[in-house]
Amino acid sequence: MTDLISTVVAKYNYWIYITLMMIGLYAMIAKNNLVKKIVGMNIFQTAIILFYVSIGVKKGGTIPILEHAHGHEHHVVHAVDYINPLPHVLMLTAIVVGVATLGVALALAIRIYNNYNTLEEDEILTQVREK
Amino acid sequence: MNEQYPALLVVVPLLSALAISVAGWVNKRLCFPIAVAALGVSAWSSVGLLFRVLNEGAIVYKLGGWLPPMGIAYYIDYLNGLVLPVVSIVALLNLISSKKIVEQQFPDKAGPFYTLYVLMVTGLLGIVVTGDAFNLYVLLEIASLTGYGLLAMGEERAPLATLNYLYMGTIGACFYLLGIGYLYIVTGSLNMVDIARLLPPLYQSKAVLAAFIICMVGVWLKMAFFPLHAWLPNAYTYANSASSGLIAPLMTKVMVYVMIRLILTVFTPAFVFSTLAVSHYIVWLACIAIVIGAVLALKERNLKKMLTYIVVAEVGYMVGGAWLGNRAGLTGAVLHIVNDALMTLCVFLVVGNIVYKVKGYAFADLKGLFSKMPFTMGAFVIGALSIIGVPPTCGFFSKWYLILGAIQAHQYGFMVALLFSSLINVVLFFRVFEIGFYEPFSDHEGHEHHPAVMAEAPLTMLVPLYVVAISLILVGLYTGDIVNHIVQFVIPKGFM
Amino acid sequence: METITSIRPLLAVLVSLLIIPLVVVSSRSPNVRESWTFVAAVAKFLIVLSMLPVILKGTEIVYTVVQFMPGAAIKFRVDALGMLFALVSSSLWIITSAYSIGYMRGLKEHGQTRYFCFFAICLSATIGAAFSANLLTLYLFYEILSLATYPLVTHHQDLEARSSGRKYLLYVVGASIGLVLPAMLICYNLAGTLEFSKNGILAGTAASPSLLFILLFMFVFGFAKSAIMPMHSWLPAAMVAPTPVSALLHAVAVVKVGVFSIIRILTGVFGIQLLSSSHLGIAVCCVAAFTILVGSFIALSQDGLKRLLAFSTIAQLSYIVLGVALLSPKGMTGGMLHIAMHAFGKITLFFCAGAIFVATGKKNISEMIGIGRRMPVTMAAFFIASLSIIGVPPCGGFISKWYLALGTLQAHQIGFLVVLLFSSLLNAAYFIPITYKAFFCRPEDAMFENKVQEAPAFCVVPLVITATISVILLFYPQPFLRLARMMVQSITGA
Amino acid sequence: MRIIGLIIVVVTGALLIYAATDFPAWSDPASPASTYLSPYYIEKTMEETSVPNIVTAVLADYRGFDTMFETTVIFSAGVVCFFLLRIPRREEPEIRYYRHVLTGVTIQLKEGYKIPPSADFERIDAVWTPPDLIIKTGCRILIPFIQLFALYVIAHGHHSPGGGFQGGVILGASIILLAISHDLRTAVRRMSEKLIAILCAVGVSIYAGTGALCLLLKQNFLDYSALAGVLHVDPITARSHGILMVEIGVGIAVMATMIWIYNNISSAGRYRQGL
Repeated sequence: MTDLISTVVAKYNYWIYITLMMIGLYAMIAKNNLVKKIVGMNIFQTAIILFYVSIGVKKGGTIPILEHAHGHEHHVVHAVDYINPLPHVLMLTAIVVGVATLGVALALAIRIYNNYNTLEEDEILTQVREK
Repeated sequence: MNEQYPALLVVVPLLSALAISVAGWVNKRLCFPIAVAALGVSAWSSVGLLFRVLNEGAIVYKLGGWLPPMGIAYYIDYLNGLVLPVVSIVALLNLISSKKIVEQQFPDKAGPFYTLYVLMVTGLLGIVVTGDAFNLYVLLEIASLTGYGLLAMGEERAPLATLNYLYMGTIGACFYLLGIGYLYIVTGSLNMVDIARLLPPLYQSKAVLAAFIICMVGVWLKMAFFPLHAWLPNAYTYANSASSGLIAPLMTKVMVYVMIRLILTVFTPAFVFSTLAVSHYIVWLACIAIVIGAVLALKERNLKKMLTYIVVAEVGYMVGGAWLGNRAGLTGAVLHIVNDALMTLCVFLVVGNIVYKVKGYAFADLKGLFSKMPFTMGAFVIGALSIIGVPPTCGFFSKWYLILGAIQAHQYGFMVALLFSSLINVVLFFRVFEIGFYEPFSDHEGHEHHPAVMAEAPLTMLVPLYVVAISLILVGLYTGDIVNHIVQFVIPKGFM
Repeated sequence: METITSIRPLLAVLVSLLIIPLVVVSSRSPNVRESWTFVAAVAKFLIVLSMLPVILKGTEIVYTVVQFMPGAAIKFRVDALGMLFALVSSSLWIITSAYSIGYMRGLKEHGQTRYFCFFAICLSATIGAAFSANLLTLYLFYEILSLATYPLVTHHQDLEARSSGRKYLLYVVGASIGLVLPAMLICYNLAGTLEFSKNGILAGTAASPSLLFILLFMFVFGFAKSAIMPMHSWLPAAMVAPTPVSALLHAVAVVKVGVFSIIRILTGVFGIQLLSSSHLGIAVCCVAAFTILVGSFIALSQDGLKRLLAFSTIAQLSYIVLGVALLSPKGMTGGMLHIAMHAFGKITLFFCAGAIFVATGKKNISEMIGIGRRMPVTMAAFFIASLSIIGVPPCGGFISKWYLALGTLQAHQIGFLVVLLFSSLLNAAYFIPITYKAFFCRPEDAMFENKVQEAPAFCVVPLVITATISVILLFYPQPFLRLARMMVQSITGA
Repeated sequence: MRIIGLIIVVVTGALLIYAATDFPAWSDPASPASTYLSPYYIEKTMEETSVPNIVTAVLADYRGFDTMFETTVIFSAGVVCFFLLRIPRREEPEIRYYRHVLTGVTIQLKEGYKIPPSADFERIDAVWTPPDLIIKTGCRILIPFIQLFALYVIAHGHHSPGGGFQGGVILGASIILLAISHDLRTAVRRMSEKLIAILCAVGVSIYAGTGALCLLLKQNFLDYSALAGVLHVDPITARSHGILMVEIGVGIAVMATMIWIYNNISSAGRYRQGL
């Protein structure tokens, strides 16, 4: 039991990201409003960003910017002192992708609204069927 | 310059896309020539790369000069050496054909259209050429985002269909990203070859298993593999024909390439076929995909949508072939990437020509087309025969390998599904031919048809179409060489 | 067996494809267009003929176009059987071309350019199938032939043509994709090659008898062009085509490609050793015998002349299959010889039917009472040709029937001899009354009362020529008999 | 749909939770991710690129190729929004409204009539929005400082958190703030649509062009050490300078694209007064 609890606690970052991701996924599948789906999509993407960033954390590490880098005396850099920079780099990309996708999705939503005067999926489908 | 081909392949279209975007604001007439030149250079370098691979074996290109696991590397072997020319040439041909369509449908937006078009090709080429799992994700997003933009420009229903595609596509790409994250967390690397080197001790890890499943589901979503195909037909149907002519042949095929790449290079066949041993179920799923695709296509009364369902069925061919897990099946799948890209391009170019002239693609619009547009329809017949799988067109030979693989793997269900789909394809295409050939029925005894006025598509649309149609036959005739000199080396040694 | 490599088989195939652009370009001036067809037909015949002496010497001509994978290539091999078939079809194409001109112009048909183009493709495919060295090449040309015939069958572009076209596709293309393709792949998987060989490629493989049985019938029914029951009903439907198409394709080229394919399967893929040891030959014989009898009975009840001829063809094709499946040397010789004998006879009959249609517009036998007074030449030719089909002297058909009958005796299958003889009686029963009524009954239709008025010369001359050849073949059955004997010799090794 | 969604969510979630049990615990310094590649970056960055901010170095140099496409992603999003939304204005509407800035009087003009070009009149669209002086003035004071800060963030990305993306977004936000506090027309008057569109392309071109320059200097694409000869510095410093160049490119591209996307979406492609 203690084992279980300690496992659960030790990996809480994963549980949070999974929860967030599933909230987003559910919204994308089950919501009727197109913009709500877009919001769900963003939560979904953000959950993955959270996951990646949490990989980078290292106990006892600080942000990956070297101290006293340009000083005259030569400092030895220890890898354990700094957190993992790579996930941050990757997530910068993922954030940008998320923003770009959001922009495109909103542009599409505007086009749809112009066509049907609504963003509720069922109402749009009725209109499509009527034509 | 020779050793810089891998960079040129992607960088030239990228820079040209930027130039086109500026040219769109300065002088619209420059956009098209720049685009053609850019894709021409890409096609040239991709063919050059293929020959280099044939002569020297796999090529590694270090971007930024950094060694692979630290930096990003391009990794070109026989597999992507074969796919790259297909992607660039298909894109180039469709580009030439799209000139008139753009002039007809959105002359004001030629600049952004060609920008997006060339960017999308950049993305697709990048996906194929890259050796870094994360870089693949970024390029995948470029190809997808530009793809959404291109597809949404079409009929009234296009934006809605595209938004659905965007939801599914984003989930797919995110799943892929998550899968790569899982691999990263257990191996610490992002380079494909490096991951494959680090993986063997971890084959039993749940994380690797989950990474594989998530990556596969993501890729399947993107390639519209049954039952994740629902977004594809509408998105491709309602788009303008210049865009669907690019995306229908290439997007799904490139994703199949990614799947094969993941199986062969990243996760390695040892893990996928021996440790997992689920290939039977996937092949059955592929059978269902083929049958469902064929049946749904049969239901359609609309040429373009019918073709999109055929695309869904063809995805089943390739996934099934790859998962047969033997030499013949994988050969068939790789060969079918090439062949299906060409076949799909052929029929979608035909649809483009028809839409350009007739302004519709419902069956009712096709009446009398054989006399109205004999050249277009002639090419359509060749494309259709290839999809049906009639020798000597190339479709026959990939089907040959797929069925042979199915027999050798004792997957007779897959064989039956392939034959069933071929027969349904006969029905599908001859139904279209019949409408074009017989209707409208003449009222008297059949003789003395009214000589219909020929209204053929312009030459810039016919020439690419015929290049594709003839290449369907040539690729078919040279299947032996392609298999012996290229595809054979794609498959790892020791593979039955 | 000596072999030489030569490009001539490929040329023989391509020559008719090469003239297609010329035909299309000259579509405005019909005379030029038709002369291209003649050029191609004669050239093709001469190329085929130039190979004859080589073949008669016992040499084979081989040419590989492309190799796809080990044992599967587009490859030509000209042997005695292929030569026999190619000789028949290429020579008859010349005659049919002439007849086509008379028929198509006589009826002022539309789309003549298309017609001549696809006719040329069909002939290419036929010759290609005749010279195929392996199953893959045979399948390739078989499929091309199926598809190229489609626009010819549906030439009239009306509702009837459409429904016939559907039936045609369903049977011919459906069976070849659904049955032949998988059977071929299974063969390839078993034997690792598709090259026809003297002993059969399946001999010595680990195939179980039941698998062999299934494979054999997948092939026999899959090559639906041979019209073996129950895969026959496309043939009567295909009679909506213009008559020259029915004549050359549905009496000679297309249907015989089907039968030819079955012969190749029996002799080259399975091999007579395997067939006789596993008693599969008898099974095929039974199916063929059934087709012969039922086909002849149905023909008895037909009123449409072309439909009658179609059912007669169905029955006659099974003679060939029966002869080869008997596996006795005499029977096989008879079967192969029947390809040629039946071709000359049946094409004459179709030519006559077409000539009658052009001259009078009649399609049904009941309307042709007394027609002999108006068209004596045509009906005389019809009589000679029907004698050839029945198999009585003075016509070539007699020789092949004679060999077939001897073959049944040689194989100790008296039952099939009875079938053959009974079917000949039936043939007589449906052919003789037509001629009798044409010449000896009072015409009911006033138009026959007038004096002699034949169809155009382009129609009549060809049918006279073919009828004459039918007669000559009795007295001089070379080189067909010699080719058939050579083939049988090389298969049986005797 | 809800039930299907629930099933999918439960299945996927279960798979993810199942897999997570095999993961290293949170912030475990011994996890493969922390021990395989990252030590290399942390220890070598300074000597190989002379950039103390490791994230910047990895972003713009080790994985600079990713970042170039990242910039391209945002560029393509801008182009897509423009492509889908922009409605080319062919004809002027029949009735146009102008407001006399000093008095607040609205003038209605029928087709064919024109007013002399003057700063006293501003074009408005049908709805009359009262100018909110406090917000307008507040923003006008703020915007220069925001922009200054943005330039700092871009330029100082080598040494502190920041860089082209962050700075570019802040720069873009300043213009968007102008558009929100005034209206879209004001913002577009400052930065015309054409300028923005060209800046987008120019920004990405700076990045890709730097890479291509390395190519022309006989090195691999994006190998900034090739610039050493041109810049007259040692190859390591050249990498640092190369990073700065691409960061500037990124900054321009991100700024312009943010504004472009905002302009198109907020006005639904009509480029009128916006939100």
